Amino acid sequence: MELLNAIVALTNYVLIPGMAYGSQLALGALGVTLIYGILRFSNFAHGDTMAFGAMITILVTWGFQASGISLGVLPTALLALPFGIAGTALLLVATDRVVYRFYREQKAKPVILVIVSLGVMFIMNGIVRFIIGPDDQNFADGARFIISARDFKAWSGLDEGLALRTSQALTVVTAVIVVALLFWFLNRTRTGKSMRAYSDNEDLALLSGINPERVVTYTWLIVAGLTTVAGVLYGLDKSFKPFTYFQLLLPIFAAAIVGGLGNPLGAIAGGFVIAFSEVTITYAWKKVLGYLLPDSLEPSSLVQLLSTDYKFAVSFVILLIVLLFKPTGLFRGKSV
Amino acid sequence: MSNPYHDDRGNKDASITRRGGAGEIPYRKGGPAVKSEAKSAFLIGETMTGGYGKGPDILHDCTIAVDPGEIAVIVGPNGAGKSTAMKAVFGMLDLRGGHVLLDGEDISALTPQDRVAKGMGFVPQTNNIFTSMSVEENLEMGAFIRRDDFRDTMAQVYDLFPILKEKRLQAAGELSGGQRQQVAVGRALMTKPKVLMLDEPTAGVSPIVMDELFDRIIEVSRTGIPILMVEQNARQALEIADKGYVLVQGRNAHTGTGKDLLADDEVRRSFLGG
Amino acid sequence: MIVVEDVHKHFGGFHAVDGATLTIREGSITGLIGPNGAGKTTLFNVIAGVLEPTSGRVTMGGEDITGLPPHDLFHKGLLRTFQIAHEFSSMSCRENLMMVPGAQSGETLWNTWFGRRRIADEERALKAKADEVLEFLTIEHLADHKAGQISGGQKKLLELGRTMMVDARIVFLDEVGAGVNRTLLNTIGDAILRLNAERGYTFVVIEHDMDFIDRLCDPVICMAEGKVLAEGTLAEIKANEQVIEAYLGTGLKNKGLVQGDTVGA
Amino acid sequence: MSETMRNVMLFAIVAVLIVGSGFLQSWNTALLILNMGLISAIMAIGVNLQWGFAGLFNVGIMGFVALGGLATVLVSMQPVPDAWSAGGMGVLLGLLLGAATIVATVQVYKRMPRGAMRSLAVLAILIVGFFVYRGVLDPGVDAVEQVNPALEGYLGGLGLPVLVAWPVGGLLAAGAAWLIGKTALGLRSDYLAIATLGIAEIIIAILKNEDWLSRGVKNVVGIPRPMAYEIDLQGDPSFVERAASLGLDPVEASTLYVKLIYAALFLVVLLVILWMSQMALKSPWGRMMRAIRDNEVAAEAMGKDVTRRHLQIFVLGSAVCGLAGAMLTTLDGQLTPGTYQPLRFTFLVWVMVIVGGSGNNFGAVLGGFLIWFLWVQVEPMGIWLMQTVTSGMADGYWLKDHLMDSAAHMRLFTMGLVLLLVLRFSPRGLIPEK
Amino acid sequence: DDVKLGILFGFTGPIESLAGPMASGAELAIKEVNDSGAFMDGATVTPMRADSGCIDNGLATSNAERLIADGIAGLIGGDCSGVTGAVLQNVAIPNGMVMISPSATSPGLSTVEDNDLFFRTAPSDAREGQVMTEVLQDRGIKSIALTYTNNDYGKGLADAIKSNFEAAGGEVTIYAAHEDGKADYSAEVGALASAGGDILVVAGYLDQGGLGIIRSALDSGAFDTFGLPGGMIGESLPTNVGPDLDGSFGQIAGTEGDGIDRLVEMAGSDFDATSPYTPESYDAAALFMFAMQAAKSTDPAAYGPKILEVANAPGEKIYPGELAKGLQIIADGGDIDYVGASAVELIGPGESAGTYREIEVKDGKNETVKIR
Ligand SMILES: Nc1ncnc2c1ncn2[C@@H]1O[C@H](COP(=O)(O)OP(=O)(O)OP(=O)(O)O)[C@@H](O)[C@H]1O
Ligand SMILES: Nc1ncnc2c1ncn2[C@@H]1O[C@H](COP(=O)(O)OP(=O)(O)OP(=O)(O)O)[C@@H](O)[C@H]1O
Ligand SMILES: CC(C)C[C@H](N)C(=O)O
Ligand SMILES: [Mg+2]
Ligand SMILES: [Mg+2]
Repeated sequence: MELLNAIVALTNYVLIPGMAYGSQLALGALGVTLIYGILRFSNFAHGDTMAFGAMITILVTWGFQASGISLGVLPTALLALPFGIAGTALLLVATDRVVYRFYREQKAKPVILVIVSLGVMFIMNGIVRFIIGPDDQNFADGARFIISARDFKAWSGLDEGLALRTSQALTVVTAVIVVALLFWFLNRTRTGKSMRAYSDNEDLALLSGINPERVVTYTWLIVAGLTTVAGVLYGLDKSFKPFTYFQLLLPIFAAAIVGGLGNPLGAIAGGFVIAFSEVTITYAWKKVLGYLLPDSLEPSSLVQLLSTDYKFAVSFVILLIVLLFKPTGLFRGKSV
Repeated sequence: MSNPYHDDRGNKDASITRRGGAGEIPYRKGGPAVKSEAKSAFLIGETMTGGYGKGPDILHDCTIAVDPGEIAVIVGPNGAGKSTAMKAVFGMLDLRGGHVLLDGEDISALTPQDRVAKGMGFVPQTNNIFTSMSVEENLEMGAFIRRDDFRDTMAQVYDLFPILKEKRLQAAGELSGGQRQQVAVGRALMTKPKVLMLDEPTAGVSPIVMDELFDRIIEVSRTGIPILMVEQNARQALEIADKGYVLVQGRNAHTGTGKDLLADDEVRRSFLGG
Repeated sequence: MIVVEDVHKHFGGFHAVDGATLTIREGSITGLIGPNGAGKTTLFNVIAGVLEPTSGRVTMGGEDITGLPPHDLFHKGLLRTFQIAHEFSSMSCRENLMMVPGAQSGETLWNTWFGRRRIADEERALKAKADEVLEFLTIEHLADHKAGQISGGQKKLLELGRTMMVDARIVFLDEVGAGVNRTLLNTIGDAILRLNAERGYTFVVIEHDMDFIDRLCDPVICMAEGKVLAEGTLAEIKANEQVIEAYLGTGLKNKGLVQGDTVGA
Repeated sequence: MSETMRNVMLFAIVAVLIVGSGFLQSWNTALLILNMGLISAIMAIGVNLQWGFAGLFNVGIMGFVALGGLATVLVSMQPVPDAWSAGGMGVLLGLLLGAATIVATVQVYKRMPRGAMRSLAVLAILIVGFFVYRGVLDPGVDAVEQVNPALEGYLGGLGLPVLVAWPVGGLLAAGAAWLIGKTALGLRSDYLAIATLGIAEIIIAILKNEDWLSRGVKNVVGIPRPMAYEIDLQGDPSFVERAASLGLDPVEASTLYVKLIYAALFLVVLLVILWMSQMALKSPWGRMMRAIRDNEVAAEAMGKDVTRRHLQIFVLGSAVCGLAGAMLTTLDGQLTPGTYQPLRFTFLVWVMVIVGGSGNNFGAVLGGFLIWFLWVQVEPMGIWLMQTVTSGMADGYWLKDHLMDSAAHMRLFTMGLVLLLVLRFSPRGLIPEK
Repeated sequence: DDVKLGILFGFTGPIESLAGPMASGAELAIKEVNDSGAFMDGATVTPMRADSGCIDNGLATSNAERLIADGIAGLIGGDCSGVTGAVLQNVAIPNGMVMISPSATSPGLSTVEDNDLFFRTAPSDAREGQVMTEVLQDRGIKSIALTYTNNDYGKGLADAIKSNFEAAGGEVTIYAAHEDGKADYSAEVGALASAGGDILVVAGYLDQGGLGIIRSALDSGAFDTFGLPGGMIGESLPTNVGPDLDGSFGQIAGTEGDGIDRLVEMAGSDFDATSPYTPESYDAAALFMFAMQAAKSTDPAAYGPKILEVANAPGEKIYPGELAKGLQIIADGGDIDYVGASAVELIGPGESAGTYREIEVKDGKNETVKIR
């Protein structure tokens, strides 16, 4: 019983949140990694693109909700997702045409593109706040829980609850599907391979008859899909607030880099490394130990390695340690 | 330049931007191909004048032509503009004078991609493979514009370069210099091009491979594909050449059959190393 | 001078260098040949400190230099060129050369502020030297061109030029000839011979051009599959069945090379 | 137009912009922009040293700037005797023990042969060291933080003149950079970015949470100034008189006076640093750095100790940022760790360098001034824009309200637009590297 | 003629969602005065917004300089304690400008050397610590887990709560900071849950980390009831969290009844008048105008000393919507005691004395259950 309680507590406070957060980061990192791999720069506008995608989806979701359309237990937002993706795709492709293409044609140094993306970030930042405002928006509906803590306690008779939110399960499942799809696409399809070829050697791709503009467009389309899905899932799970999406940028980059920039598998792994290091290192073991140890030994302090103040710092230290032993990231950060 | 040996080259911006592979082919707006009445060779760059970007002219009234069944070889000192002439023919730089004709069409306005679609194949001097992709994928990419079944072509390429079959699944970037060269030529052959352009295909390959490469090049040309190539192994190249061009400072200095040039004392002395 | 003892270099499961053992005599010009992928460049990289050997030992004049970083080896007089040119692309050709000599007083920050006179003198000497080398390589007109914008062959020349800026003890040349005009290659050959004779440089030359090897090198070492296959004079090597099969091919006979048609006579 | 002419023109334009805001808005505004511009220019030079000259991508600028800020507190605030007597020694001892642990670890790591024994020993030292360190430090910290927490609760500084803090800020940043460089540069410099990003966050986390050091998020206010306070000047009859003789009222005269003195101080620092980096750049040292940036492998083969040089320039650039950070905190008159945000202190500086022209010191300086000017002035432009757009709409119309409410967000928007425009028409920066 | 009032809030940055209603609150007061025509013989007041970034000292001081250059007669702001201190030190004091902050609540600002130029319509957090302890004790709570937003506001408040509660014999099981605007709070909630406690007190912002923590804690079943200090009180919280929040309680500066209700009514649907510090903003603006009226001058040196006079007794009590009446009384030589929307009562160094409403969430609404 005590052991069960300990396991449940750990699952509830470490495992499940870590999985969900990890998947969210992974989805974001995938997009970052893809742009890095194929278009050769780190896209600082990524967080705000996620916000944009989520925003469009939210607006459509509200429309559906107002007209009474819903998905039952699943969030209506899923129904609105294709619209969000389409809107984001439109925005990204337009941005590319208006902004990035020029620099590609000029053969500008990639770092210029990075800074350009910073400019785009500022602009998208403005647009999103302009349309939906800086406030928190709630758009989740459907069943919030698959298992709620209270029900679990009643059902199992344990002291500890176990909660699994619909959004958490959705996030993990989606992440798995998306990654599998992306892999299949890049390694097995003609278009996917042409994207890798372009990523490897632009000139030679051109000389092989691959149309660079098409590759670029495809990339943005995929990125639109990835960012919107990531943005919406994150919004469903936590809440939508433009500023948070900007803040997400940092852990997302950390995830992409620790996994090995440019490598999709790495993005996934990186997401989990970052998420779990944040959750575990600062976890206070008092409760778990309290269940496991006999009463006499029960800890009086929190048994916490470091206070949560340093949560962020800790995840970076972990990151540095990983890089110490695997300097190119967990998976060789080379190309898509 | 992504090459396994040089992985660490310039740490620059490697963590926010990816280096390597970034193109040098300048962007240009394409135009249509126009029928041309001019009666001339199958592929000809006629009186080409031009240079890089806004820089000075590198080529001056340079003419290069090749016909089906022919091998045309360009030789000349380093920096003469041989590679530049090839790039000009392939539309990788803006001509300030002259034009390029292919099969009775003026293709001067076409972009490089369009020229690939018209059946031109090109192996650049450097950066001529996809380093992160497997050898097989490199060949597949060579056949990118082909919609038909290209397995037999691939088998032919493997026949020609058996080592490639062996390393089929290895990343091309992990091959040695000579092996990479073989991949590059193989990739170009995969297009089944109407005309093949090679920039120093034998640089750095071992004698045995070089012989085979030359043999294969002759074979390819016998199938009726015109071949235009730049060579520094000029004597071997001129031996198999139907036509030879000696370029000096972007101008045609000598033109003739391969044999003629080999026999020409001045050419031998100044360009072929005696 | 350089002794390589049972060096292995593995990439994953692949044995690029697989137990190479060889000795390079002081004052010699040693040719290193072998089929593509034999492991020549990899061995170079191991000796020059770019790659850490999986196992084995490299000594130079009796001193163990295994695993020393390239910049230390440079100061011990070991220089190398790269098979694929490694120019400093945004610097002019002259600067490419001028940066080479070590221990320039202008490389100390303090002097850049408080020792300007001395730097100026040094720079003048360096510039003269660099121009001399450029002229020697027949690329003096490129002195102020950015090295990134010169032709492929010219870059190779520049690579060679860098080794001429300092007094080296041993120079490793990785395919200087590939892509270099044959007439110029002869000049380079002359230079190598002269440096060898006058300044006592030891050279190790990787090259696929048998004419070139023939003219310069003695002894010649042939590698294949990561091991040393044969060693001796070029004539001996050419007669070696294994070498012919793995590397030279029979085609050579047709091209007249085996009959000893050498260049530059 | 010759290049020099063009560059002079560019600087002239920036000067006109700043002077223009002096005429149109107020001279106080203009001088404030100038002062912040000077500081920004110094930061930009620091980053330019690292990126433009050595290709080191440092995204931890914020951390070094913050360390500079910390230096001002540690140097110029008055010590808090109560806190010292309460727990100062404990804290000091704890820190020493911590440092000793690290030194011991490194020594053991270096001395002992590779193997399980070494790992064990290192681990043991670290664990024991950590607990001893916490054991000694924590009570000291608690004691210190109990001392008048609303106002003090920290150890205070040395009570030295604040100008001393500027070089100290540089040194502090240099020290941190050295530590980072030692670990990150030696490894694989590609990942320097993430290392710096992380360490900057760690530095901020320390500043925010170690209250005994600089009051954490409770901020240190009232950092002394290198010159008189406006209020004192306003109360000084001779000053008032002189102001009057210039036709200025005392309030305005005093504020201008203070800012002018700052401007002069900052300008001197900027010029010295600019001169030093220009000299270095144009010497063989600069040539070597460019060679390293272009191609590390080749530079290494040509005998240049790339790792050492990277470390050198990384430390230098960071020190410059630290110096700028100390100047900034001095100008602010307070240390507020919460204000250190990557957007403002890392990305904005990067924008300055890139827009100005990386690899060119003058470019960096220009970028510093220009981008700061825009950062400050774009908001009124945004509001003005919105007013113009909505002028036709009726009061209270939802769109008008919505637009006016969004005006502040126009700052970021316009900033982005300006950035894109500059980059569009001069992708290598306004004053590109030659 | 025209009198300008500067409004310096963080329209961008971490409290950008609070700044909008706050500014609207201040502007509502100004509009009310302008509509009345009773201000200083028919003068009009123009609000001028500027961004403080909440945490960007450089920006805030520049913008404050700019406002002063534009000729403002008083500065409503800043919002966050950090920038408020910076602006006060670097701009207001040197220029002799009066600042009334509606929201900077850091205890440190009470003792700052301000030349009598700084006032605030919000109480210092030191006071809230006492009030919260009373509330907790009255509800029989013995132990709390305490988390705060990691800035001077959160830390100061949490310090106050902790020391008061512990002095009163309560136990604080964990005292942990959280950063606002972060992507995920699982780690924090994990630690808080592990430490346990009767309730979780969240000294944060209701649309920032505070919300994230509460969501996460409820979802995982870590805590059911929450203690909500002022930064967490606002209609958006129950709306966003849902019925699970019922039963949680807290307190916010303000009084019951009239003041705030009237403001809510006046604001209508234009903005949310119950948004944190919005009433205080309205009051800050009103105080400026009353003081100017009383001094018959817009010179800070002249009207500054009047602020305490109009804010406190004796005099006729003035509520939101009655600004015209107040102005008239002053013009007629009478005295007012401005109560406003947040029960303004300035004490000591010119800050709100701090009457608090004890709030409990019932049926998804914040209900005032008591005044303290
Ligand atoms: N980084 C690497 N990873 C994996 N394999 C490698 C790597 N570098 C080299 N190899 C392999 O090692 C073998 C030897 O390569 P090396 O470049 O040394 O050959 P080489 O003798 O110099 O050939 P060439 O004459 O063609 O230049 C090749 O088969 C190559 O595929
Ligand atoms: N990207 C470039 N930008 C500007 N100038 C260039 C560029 N590439 C080459 N050049 C210049 O053009 C001239 C001709 O170069 P090209 O590469 O055509 O020579 P090449 O005949 O192919 O020589 P090699 O045999 O050495 O390869 C050279 O003088 C070189 O400086
Ligand atoms: C706007 C408010 C939430 C600010 C907070 N009271 C502070 O002092 O920082
Ligand atoms: Mg060439
Ligand atoms: Mg090789």
